[in-house]
Amino acid sequence: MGKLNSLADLTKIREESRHRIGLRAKSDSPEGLVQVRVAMATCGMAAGARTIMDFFADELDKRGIGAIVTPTGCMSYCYAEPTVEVQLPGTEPVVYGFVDLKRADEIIEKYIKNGELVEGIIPVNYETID
Amino acid sequence: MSSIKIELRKEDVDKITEICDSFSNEPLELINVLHKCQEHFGYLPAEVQEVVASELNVSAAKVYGVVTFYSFFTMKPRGRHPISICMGTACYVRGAEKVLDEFRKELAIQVGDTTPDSMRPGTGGPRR
Amino acid sequence: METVKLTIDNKQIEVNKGTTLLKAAHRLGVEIPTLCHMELHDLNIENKPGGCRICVVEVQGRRNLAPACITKCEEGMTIKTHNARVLNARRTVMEFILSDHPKDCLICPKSGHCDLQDMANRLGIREIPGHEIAEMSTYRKDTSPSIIRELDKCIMCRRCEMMCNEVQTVGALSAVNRGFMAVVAPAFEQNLEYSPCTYCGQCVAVCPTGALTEVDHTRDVLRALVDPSKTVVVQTAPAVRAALGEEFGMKPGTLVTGKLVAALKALGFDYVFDTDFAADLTIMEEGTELLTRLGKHLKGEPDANIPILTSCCPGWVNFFEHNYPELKDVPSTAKSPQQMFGAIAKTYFADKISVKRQDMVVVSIMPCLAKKYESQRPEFAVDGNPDVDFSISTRELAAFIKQANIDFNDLPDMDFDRPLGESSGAAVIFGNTGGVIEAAVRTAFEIYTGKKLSRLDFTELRGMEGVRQATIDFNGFPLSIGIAHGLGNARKLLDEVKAGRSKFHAIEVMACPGGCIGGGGQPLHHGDSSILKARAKAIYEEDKNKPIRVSHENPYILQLYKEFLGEPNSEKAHHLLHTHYFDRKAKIIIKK
Amino acid sequence: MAKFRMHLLVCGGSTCRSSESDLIAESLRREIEEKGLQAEVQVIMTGCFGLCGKGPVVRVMPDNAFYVGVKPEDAPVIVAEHVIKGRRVQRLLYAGTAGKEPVSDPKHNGFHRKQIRIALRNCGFINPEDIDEYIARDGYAALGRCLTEMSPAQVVEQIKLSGLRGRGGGGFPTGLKWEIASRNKADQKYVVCNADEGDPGAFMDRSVLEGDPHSVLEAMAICGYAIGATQGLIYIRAEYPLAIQRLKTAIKQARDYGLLGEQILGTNFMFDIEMRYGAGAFVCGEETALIHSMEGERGEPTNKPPFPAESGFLGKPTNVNNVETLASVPVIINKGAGWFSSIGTEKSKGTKVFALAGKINNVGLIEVPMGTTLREVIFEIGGGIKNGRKFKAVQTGGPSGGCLTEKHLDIAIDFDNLIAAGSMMGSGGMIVMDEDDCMVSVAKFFLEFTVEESCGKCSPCRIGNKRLHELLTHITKGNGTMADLERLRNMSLVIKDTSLCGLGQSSPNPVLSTLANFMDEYVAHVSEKKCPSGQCRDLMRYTIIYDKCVGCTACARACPVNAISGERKEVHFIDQDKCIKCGACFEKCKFAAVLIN
Repeated sequence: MGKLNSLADLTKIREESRHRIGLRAKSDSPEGLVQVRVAMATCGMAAGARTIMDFFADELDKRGIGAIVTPTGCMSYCYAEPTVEVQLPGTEPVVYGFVDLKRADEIIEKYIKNGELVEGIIPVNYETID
Repeated sequence: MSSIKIELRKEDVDKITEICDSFSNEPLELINVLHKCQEHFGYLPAEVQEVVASELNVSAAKVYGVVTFYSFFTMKPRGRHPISICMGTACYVRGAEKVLDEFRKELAIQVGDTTPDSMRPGTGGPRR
Repeated sequence: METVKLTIDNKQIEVNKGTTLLKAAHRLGVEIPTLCHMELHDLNIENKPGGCRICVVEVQGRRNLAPACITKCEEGMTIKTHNARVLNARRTVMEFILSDHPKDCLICPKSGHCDLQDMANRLGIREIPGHEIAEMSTYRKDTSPSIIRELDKCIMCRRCEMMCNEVQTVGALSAVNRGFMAVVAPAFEQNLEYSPCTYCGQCVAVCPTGALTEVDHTRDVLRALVDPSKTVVVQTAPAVRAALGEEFGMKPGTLVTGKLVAALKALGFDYVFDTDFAADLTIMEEGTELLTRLGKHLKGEPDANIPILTSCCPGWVNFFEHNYPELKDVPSTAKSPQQMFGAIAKTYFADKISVKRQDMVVVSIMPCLAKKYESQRPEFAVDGNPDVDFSISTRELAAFIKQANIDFNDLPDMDFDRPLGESSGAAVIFGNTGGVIEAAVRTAFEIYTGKKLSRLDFTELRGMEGVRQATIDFNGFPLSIGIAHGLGNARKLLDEVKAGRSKFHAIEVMACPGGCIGGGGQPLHHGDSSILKARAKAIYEEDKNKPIRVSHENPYILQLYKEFLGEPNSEKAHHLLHTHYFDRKAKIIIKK
Repeated sequence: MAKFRMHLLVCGGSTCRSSESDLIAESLRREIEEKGLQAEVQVIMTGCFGLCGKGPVVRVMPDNAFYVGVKPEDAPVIVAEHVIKGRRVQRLLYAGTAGKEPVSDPKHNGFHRKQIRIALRNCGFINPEDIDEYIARDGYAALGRCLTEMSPAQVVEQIKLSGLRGRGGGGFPTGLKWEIASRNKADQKYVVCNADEGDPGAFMDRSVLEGDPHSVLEAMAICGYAIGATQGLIYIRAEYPLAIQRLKTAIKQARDYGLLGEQILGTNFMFDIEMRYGAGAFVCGEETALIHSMEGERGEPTNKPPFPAESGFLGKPTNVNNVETLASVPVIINKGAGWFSSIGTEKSKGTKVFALAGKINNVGLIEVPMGTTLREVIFEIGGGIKNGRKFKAVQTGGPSGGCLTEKHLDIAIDFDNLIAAGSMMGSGGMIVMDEDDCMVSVAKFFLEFTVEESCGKCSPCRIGNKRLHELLTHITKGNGTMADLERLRNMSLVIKDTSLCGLGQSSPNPVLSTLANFMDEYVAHVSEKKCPSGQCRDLMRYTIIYDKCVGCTACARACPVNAISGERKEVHFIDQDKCIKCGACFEKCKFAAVLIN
C-alpha cells in the first residue's frame, strides 16, 4: 500500500488490519491461528527472549500448528522476563512468565495442543483502554 | 603549532573526512560525527579530534570540550571486552556496589581503565 | 520604547523593557556584587553566563533567587538585593568558591587587583567551613612565552573563553571536562604554546583572578640593572604613557610622559628612550613600501600586492600566520617599532657609545603581552643575542616602581634622552586603533604629492567601531583605507582579501579592542570601556601638543638615515628593519 | 477444544505463598481427586495477581470468579459449591475496591481498575515494527482528526482542557506550553521529544519507545500542527540502541505511508522527524542543555527566560515534551479531553507510569491513575517487600526527588502532594527500600551521582554538591558532628536557592528529605557512631566473642592487616584501630565467634 492520500485511505488500512488480526483470534474461522507474542524489549532480550521467539517459530512450524509469532514491546513484568502472551483462537490471551526453553515446550505441548494451563501464568494486572 | 603531531594513516584521514562529509560538515552535527568516529576507531585520540575540528571548521579546543563533557566519548583505547556495571538506583539498592568492588579486586584496575593484557585495542583503533 | 515599573529595595524605578536587574539597581545607586559578569558597552562585548551566582537577588513570589546580571526587569517586580536570605546565599556560594581556590594570596601575582579577593573582603568571609575535608581541583601549571596559566585559580567565569572565541575568534580556549573538574583550557589541556593562541593577552586582561597572568620579567630587568658590565637601554611604548597613571590613583586618561621618564631614570636605566622614535622609523619604512606598491598598482603591474596590511601588532602577526598562512606575503615586511628599536639600538647606537651588543640590554615597556613572545622570536636575534632582551608590561612597571618606593605622583617631568628619544605626534598615535594608518597617511601624502598637509587630524580614521573604512584624496587618487581592531573584526577583512574581493588599498589591524591602549598588559579596566576612551583621548592630546607631527620631519630619523641607513627600504634597512613570516597552521602528516 | 471445563488458578506470588497458598492448591487438588473430577478440572499455581493485601487469591476460570482471603480449609467448600453445583461462595468473593456488591467479571472487577494503561496502551500488545498493527489500534486516527476536523487552536484547547501536565518531572501544564509556542511567530519552529531519560531509576520512556514508537511520532505531528512547526526532533540517549532502531523503522514506515513528510493525508500540512543522539549526560534532560547538545555543543543549561518556547533550537521557538507526555496526546484527541480529565486528581489529570524497583517482589512498569496511593502501588501491585522484610522508605523522583516513609503511604500520588511531602514526581522512578537500607548512604549515593553528572557551569552545583558529598562521606565514616547536620541543611537550602538549572535546584532534595524523615539515623551515625542498618562499613565493629573462640588462629591468618592477636588455642582479640572492616575474619571463622555490630 503506497502513500495514503486521505483520511479514507487511513480508515481503509485500519479496517483491513483489524480484520486480519480479528480473524486470527476467531476460533471458528478457517484462518483461526494461535497467536504467540513475545516481549522483545531490551530487558526481555537480555533475559533470552530472542531464543524463545525462535524456538516458538520453529517448533510450532515443525509440529504443524498454524500460528503467528510476533515480537512486541515490554509487557511490564520485569521480574518475570522473558514473558510470552499466548492466545488460542476464541480464548482470552494468557501471559506466561519465566519462559525458558523447557517451559516454552510445555506451553506448546500442554496449553496450545490441548488447552491445559501451565504453571507460571502471570495474571494481567492492568486494564488497557481500547 | 600543536604539540599533538597529527600523524594518521591515509585511510584513517579519509574515513574521518567521509564521516564529516556524510553530515555535510555541519558544526551542528559534531556529536553525531564523534559517535561515528568512535564507532569506527573504538576511541577518540587527539589526532582524530584535530581532523574533525578542521573538517567541521570548529576549534580543536571546542571539540575537546565536547569530548570531555560526555561520558560516552573516551580518549583511551578500550579493550576487547568492555564491562559496564549498572549503578542505577534499583541496582545500587540491591548491592551493585559490592559487585563493582569484586570486579575491581579481580581485575586489579580502577573504573574507566583497561587491563594491561588487552591494551591492544581490539576494535581497530588507528595504528600507532 | 516600552518601559516597566518595579521596586528595588523599597525604591521605585522605571526602566526600558529588557533592562537587567543589575543595571536598574545600579541606576538607583545599589551596587549588586558580581564576579563573572563583564560588559564593554561600545565594543558590545558582554559576558553573562550566570555561572558564579554571586549576583543573586530575591524576587518576591519566585521560588528561588534570581541572578541580577541576566534576569530582566518585569512590571511590578519587588526586588530585595541585600536581605538576610540573599546575604546568606551569597556568603555560602562565596565559601563554596573559596573552598576550591588556592590560599596563596601573599605570593599571587594578582593580589591587590583580584576581583575574588575584593569580593571575599566585601562579603566578610573569615573561614571556609569543611576546608579540612574539601578536595580541590588541581591542574598542571603552564608557562608560555607571555602568559602563565594556573587553572587551580579558575572560577569558571567564562570571560577568557568569550574573549578568545567571540571577540578574537582565535579559538584557543574552551570549557573542558564536566562537573567539579570543569575549567577553561586549550585543546587537550596542552600548553598555550602549542595552541593557536596569538598571545594577544585579552584573556589575561579580563581574568578576574590569578588563573591567567603575564610572565613577570622584572626580576631579569633588576638583575641587568645591578650588573655593572651591562648598559641598560629602555624604550616605552606610546600607549603606556596614557595608562600608567591609573596604577597610582590618577584619573584614567592622565598623560604621565614626563613622570614616566623620571621614574625610569630613578630606577637606574642608563638610557631612557622612546619606542615612538622607532614608530617614526616604521612609518618611513612602511610608508615607502606602501608608495612602492601603490605605484605598481597604478601602473597595473601584476605583482603590485595591494592591499598592504600593517605588521606592527605581534598578536595580529601570529593570527595570520596561524589562520591565513597563504596571505603571509601580503602584510608589510616592516618589523614592529619594538623590534626596529632593538635592531637600531644594538647596532647604530651601540657603535655610537662603543658598547658591544652582548653588553647592551634592551628593555621595552609595552601595553601588550604578545611583545614578550615577539622579542623571543629566533629571527629577531643575532648569534642568540636578541635585539630586545626583555619586554615588561605597564602593570609590571607599575609594580616595579612601587617596589622601588618611588613616589610617582610627585616626580618632576623629564625628557627622553637623545638620539633615540625624539619622536613626532604621528608616532604617539600608534597607541590608538586607526593611529598607525593615520601616521602613515600623513607621511605618504606629503611624499606622494610633494604638498604640505592642510589638516593633520584625519578624524575619519578614528573611533571605536570594530571595522571602519575611509577614503583619503591623494591628489585626485582616492586611497581606500580599512581599519579593524579585535581579531574577530580582522577576520572579516581578511576573508575578503583572501577571496580577492577587498576594496581597500591599505588595512590597519590591531589585535586588541581599542588598539594598544586596550592591550593585554595595561592596567585592568574591569570591563569599564570609558577607561579605554579616556586613554585614547590622552594619546590624541599628546599628538596635538607635539611640535613635529609627521614622521619624516623627525630630525633624528633623518640623521639616522644620513649616518647609517642610507634611504628607506635600502639594502641595509631591509636587513635590519624588515622580516618575513611563517606558516604556523597545524598540518595533517600522512604516515606511510 | 479445551479438554478441561474448569481451571482453578491459585496465586503463587511470594506474599500469598508465605500465607500457605501452596497448601490451598494441595487441598483443592486432593478434594478434586476425591470427587473424581481431575480429568475435567485443573488446579495450577500462577504468578502474583497484585492483590497481595487480600491474599491468598483463587481465581476460577472460565467463570472468572475471584476468591480472596482463602484458607486451606475453604477448599472443600469451593469444590463442593462452585465446582460441582456451579454456585459461587459469596463469603469469599472479592468485593472490589469501593466495597460495591461483589463483581466477578474482570472487565468491571474493582481489582483491575488499579492500573489503566494509556501511555502503555499498545506496549506488549502490538508489533512495534509493523505500522499496520498500530493503525489497527486507532493509530494516526487522532492526527487525521486534527488535520481534517480541528484548527490548531482547537487542538491546543483540547490539550489544555485535558489537564495534561509534563511527565518529565516538572509537571508544567502541556496545553499552556503548546499555547505559548503557538503564539510566538517565527519562520521555523521545532517540536522536540525529550527521550534522554537520564534518571537512573527510570525506564518507562524506553519501554514506550521500544513498544509503541508510532504513538510518539503521531503526537509530535499533532504538536507540530498545533503550534505551527514543520520539523520534529527526537533527542534520544545513545544508551538505548534498540529504541533508536525501532524509532528509525517507525519513521521510515510512517514516511512510506505519507504520515510524515509532505501533504500528510492529502492536507497541506508538512511535518518530518529526525533523530538526534545524546552521548551520556544526565543534565541534557534539562530543556536548554538538551538544545545545546542538539546543536553539537557541551550540554550546559542557560538561564530561563528566555524559555525554549520563545527562543530554543537555533534560536527558534521550540516545544520540548517528554516521551510519556507525548504518548498520551493521541488518546486525548481520540477519546476527548473530558474523558482524560475524568481520570486522576483535581490538579493532576490522567495516569502516571512508574518504574517500580528496589526491594520489591514485582519489579515492573506500572501505569496508575493519579490519586492512587503509595500503599496500593507498593503492597498490592508491587507485591509487597521482598523476603518479607519490613518497609522503610520509597524514593521517588530519582536524584532530584526525596524519600517518603510509612506515614506517607496513604498520600494520593500526584505532582503537588509529592512535593508537599518533600519529594517530587520526577520522571517516575520509584525505588522501594527496606530495613537493611541506610538512608544516609542512599543520600550519599544520589549526591555521588549528581557530582558526577553536574555540568560544572555554576558554582553552587559544581562545588556545593561536592561539599555535600564530602560531608556525607565524612559522616558515614563516623567522623561527623552534630554541627555538621546543621551545615548540611544550610548548604542544601542555599544550593537549591541559587543553582542555575533544575539539576542543582533539586540535587539537595535527597539530603533534605532524609534529614527530615530519618534524623534519628543521622544522629546515630554522628553521636553513637553506629549505622542502624549495618550498611556503613566504617561504622561496623568486628569483635571476637570470648566463649565462642577456640583459638584456631584461622581469623588471624586471614586478616590482611594482621589486626588479630592471640596464641594458638587462646581467645583472640581484634585491634579496632588496625581493623579495616573487610570481614575476612567473619567469613573464615567456623565457630561464629566473630560479632559484627
